[in-house]
Amino acid sequence: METIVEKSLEDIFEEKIASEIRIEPKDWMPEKYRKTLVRQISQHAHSEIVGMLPEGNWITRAPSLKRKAILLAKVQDEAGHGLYLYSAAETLGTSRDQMFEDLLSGKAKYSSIFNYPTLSWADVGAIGWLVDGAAIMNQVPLCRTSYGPYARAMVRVCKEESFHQRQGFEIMMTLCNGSEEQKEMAQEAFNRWWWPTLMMFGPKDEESPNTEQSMRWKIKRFTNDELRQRFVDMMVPQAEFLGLTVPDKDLKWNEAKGGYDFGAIDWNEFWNVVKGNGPCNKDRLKARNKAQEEGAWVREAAMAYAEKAATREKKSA
Amino acid sequence: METIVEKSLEDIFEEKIASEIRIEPKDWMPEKYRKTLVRQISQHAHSEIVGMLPEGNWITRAPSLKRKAILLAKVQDEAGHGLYLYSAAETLGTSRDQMFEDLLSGKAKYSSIFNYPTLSWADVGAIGWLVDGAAIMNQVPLCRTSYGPYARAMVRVCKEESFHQRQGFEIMMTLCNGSEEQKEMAQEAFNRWWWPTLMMFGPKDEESPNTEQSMRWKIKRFTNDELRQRFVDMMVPQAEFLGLTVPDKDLKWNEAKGGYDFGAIDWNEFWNVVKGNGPCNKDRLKARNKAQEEGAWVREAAMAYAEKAATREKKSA
Amino acid sequence: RQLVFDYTLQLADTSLILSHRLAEWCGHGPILEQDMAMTNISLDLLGEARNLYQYAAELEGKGHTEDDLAYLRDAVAYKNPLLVEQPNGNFGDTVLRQFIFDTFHYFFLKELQNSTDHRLAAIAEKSLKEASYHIKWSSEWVIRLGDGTEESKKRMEAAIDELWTYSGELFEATPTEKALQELDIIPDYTSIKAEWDKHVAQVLQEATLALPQDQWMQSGGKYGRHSEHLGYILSDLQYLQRTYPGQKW
Amino acid sequence: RQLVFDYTLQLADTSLILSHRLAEWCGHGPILEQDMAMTNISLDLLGEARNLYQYAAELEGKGHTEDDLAYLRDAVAYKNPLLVEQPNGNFGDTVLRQFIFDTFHYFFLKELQNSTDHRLAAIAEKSLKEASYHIKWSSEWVIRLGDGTEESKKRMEAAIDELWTYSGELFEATPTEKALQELDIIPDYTSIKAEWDKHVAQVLQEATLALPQDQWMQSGGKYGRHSEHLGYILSDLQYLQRTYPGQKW
Repeated sequence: METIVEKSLEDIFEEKIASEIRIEPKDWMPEKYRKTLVRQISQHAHSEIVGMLPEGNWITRAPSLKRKAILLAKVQDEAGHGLYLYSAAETLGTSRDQMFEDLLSGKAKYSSIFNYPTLSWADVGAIGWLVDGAAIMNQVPLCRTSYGPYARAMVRVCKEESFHQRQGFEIMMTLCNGSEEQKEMAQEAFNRWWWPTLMMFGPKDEESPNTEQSMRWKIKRFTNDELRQRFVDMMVPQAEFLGLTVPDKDLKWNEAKGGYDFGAIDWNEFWNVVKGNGPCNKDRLKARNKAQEEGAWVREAAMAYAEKAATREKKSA
Repeated sequence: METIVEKSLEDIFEEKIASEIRIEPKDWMPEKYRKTLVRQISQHAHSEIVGMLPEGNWITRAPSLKRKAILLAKVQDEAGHGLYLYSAAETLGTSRDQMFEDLLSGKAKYSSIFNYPTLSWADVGAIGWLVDGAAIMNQVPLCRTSYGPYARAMVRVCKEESFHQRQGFEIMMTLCNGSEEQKEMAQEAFNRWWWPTLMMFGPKDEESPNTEQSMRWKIKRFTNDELRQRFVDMMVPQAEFLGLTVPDKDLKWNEAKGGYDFGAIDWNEFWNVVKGNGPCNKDRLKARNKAQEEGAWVREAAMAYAEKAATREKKSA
Repeated sequence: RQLVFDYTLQLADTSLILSHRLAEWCGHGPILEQDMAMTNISLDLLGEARNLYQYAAELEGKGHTEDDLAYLRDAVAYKNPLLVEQPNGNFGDTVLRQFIFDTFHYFFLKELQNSTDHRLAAIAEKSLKEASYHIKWSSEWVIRLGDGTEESKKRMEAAIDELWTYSGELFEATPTEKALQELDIIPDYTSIKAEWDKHVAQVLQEATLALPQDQWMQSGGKYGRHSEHLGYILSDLQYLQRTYPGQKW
Repeated sequence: RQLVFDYTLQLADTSLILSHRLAEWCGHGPILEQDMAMTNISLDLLGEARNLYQYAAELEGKGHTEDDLAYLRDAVAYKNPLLVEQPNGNFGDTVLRQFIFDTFHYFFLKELQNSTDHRLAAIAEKSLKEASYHIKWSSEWVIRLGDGTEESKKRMEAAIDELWTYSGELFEATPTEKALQELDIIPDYTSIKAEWDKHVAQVLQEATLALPQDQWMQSGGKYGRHSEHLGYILSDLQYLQRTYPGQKW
């Protein structure tokens, strides 16, 4: 009996997927679909939160009041994205506290790109331009992802991200139109961020075992390599426009495929950073753990006060 | 019987004082002489230690490698002076730990001058020139103070202090021969430090109840006002040489007394800072307490290791 | 004009430095929502500072920009009161610093709206909306932490012990301020102090925290006599402008 | 010549940054005598850095001074290994950072004395005396804290956990270093590494601390790819030179 019901639930689910109808929190869904989503959404949320750190590193040193305001607002937006995404993941039955704990213990991952340090002001531009650019490339298709709350969160996120990307491009442009020193600063940052950004799309398709299932469930819409190729094709002309040299001697236009061929990615570095050996993995987790530990008394006090206030209200009612 | 012995001990003591023979640790001395000395020497030692903080504040920001080296060495010398002086006080039967505790609890005092902040590089010059200058004025006579270990410590201290004072003067001179901005920096620092430096000689003679006894015991050799007058007479020509304006509109040469008349000191400010209300009293004690607390485990470990090592040595002997 | 310039700069410095301190929390807050709230306040104050610096630059009439005024003056030229440059400490310290300032800021802006200097009045009007949110936020947190757990109460008591001494300077008029008060360009501080006292007493009572006794009040910041903390703020704040002078960013 | 210039600068940066970190302790040490000892080491390293910057300025031949080289280069131009820019942490962290460096420094200088570059050889000879005191100081403290109390042992284990990953870079030759090794201007790192291993193993054993397993080694500093800490060091270090350019001090 139960098997039949289950089967028909699964059929309904598959039908919805097939006809591009969104899955909503109360709908039945396969356990693996739920798990995949929780993993992906929380990872995405964690990336927003950890992603506040490298750029946040330049808030106190931003070179003008206007840039400082823009940067502050941007980092704040990232906190907001984290909030939307944690909420979306919570609709799948995992609490924010639980997700936080997994982040802090190192169990959950976040985008490896944030394990690289920001060493100059140009890095703030490079992150906005390249990293947010890659993020958008990944995220725009997610606005049509099959899980409703996730898709809706992504719509809001993408709108702001594309704004951030423009701001990053503008920083790079200002530097590239500036003094020799500023141009060098921009190029130097570009050199450091280019390859790690390409790694943001994840391992090569043949080494990405989850991709197929995710595509069938319409969580993902394109493969890693497809998105990476699109990104390169979009960014190379922008770099040329800025007068920056792409740090890849193998890069060249391939007329046949209508796209760029590019050099081999150092997958050792990628896996190494994923494993925890990036330049900043330790620092990032340390910073988040510190915030969490030092904030414990605040959260406890807020809770205690809320309880007292509720009791008082009940009494007076 | 005992009274007679005591009396004759006191006679011996008084005779030594009268004939300028140094009192040594094993000699008998009146309890009040001992207490006065412990208070004065430990206060002096504390001043050296707390005095490391305002200048130390500029070590990371010294404007040239040479200045940085000189400043580092100077602050280190102050630690050294602290050590000599604590040792001298220990010969009177009070341990360094005890003295430290009194400093940290706020029970013991240190020179109020160190409760003012260092706000620009010129402050490092001003402290060397003015504050060390005043310290020397106070300390040179102490090289002939009646208690042997104190007098000997002061000989070493004074030698280094006069070196520091020259370095401070040199910083001021460089600034005064520099750009407009540097001259302003020097004048601005001079304005802030002049009056607090005059207060370093302590309250007016008529309000300094301990002076008389200390002079009889030849712990002190000159009164506060005498030393203050000497200091003013020495510094005014130096300020003129530097091209700095003494921030005292009442300052003028008094031919009759062969010295300068100078304006009224704001004794309210003096007593207020002594009471703990100076701009940095809290910060200074906080810094020292922090060092002490955070160093506790180190001191414990060093002690534990020393004990283990001693035990091992005994066993192997 | 010189007076208004000096004073506008003092207000701008005050908002900028407090904004800077709050911005140091960004990404390190105890709760995501409060991280965002502090950044919000920081952004509001930064916006206010920019309006003020722009006005000051106009008053000065030497072709300087807001950035010249913010990035090219050394510590002794800064005229913010000592309160706003105090280190963040823990979240409770930050909340209390904010509470002391926000309460002043709110009642002050309310009056400044009536300034005979129309530009200052306009800036005040614009900032008041934000300031009314700030005073709400910090008052609520003082109450929440004061009447929260035993630990949070202790921390708030320590924060009061640490920071109260910097509250007096807000109401201590410098010669510049006195002159402007006589010209009705800025409000008298007496009535603002009375409103401040009232609100503070109310909130502390609700927070079950003791109102501090009269005590010695530190001052000097408005005269450029700062704590040793400001220099470090400026060496970060100004680093890029100083290192690469005269560039566009 | 360019190679020697680049390398001399790298050595100078290394000594300067570590000296700077140690100087941060001045006035804040756990024991007065150790406060003085750390300042001593800081002063020695600063002296070494100055000798090296002076030599580098001569090699460069552009009329720059030691201060130009130290105060007017931004973070990516600095070439110190990551180890020396790591924050001081607690006293145990500082001791361990120093121990890792001192051991390298001592054996390195010993070999550098034989450099065919006579100037580097002379600087090495001069610094070696000091370095032999440094290695003694930090080795003794590693032992004392490792074999002290339970707490001190735990802290030293944490320090090892934190800092070991930066030890490898000291022995990782950059192309510049490789070229200079071939010219016998600087020593091969293989034999130095062997001596380092031996001394470190000995000291850790006496300190009752476990020798860490082979692990991932961070690098990048020698190529200008630093941690985020260096920028803050430089904004303080360079503040006055940047704020008032071209002045005498």
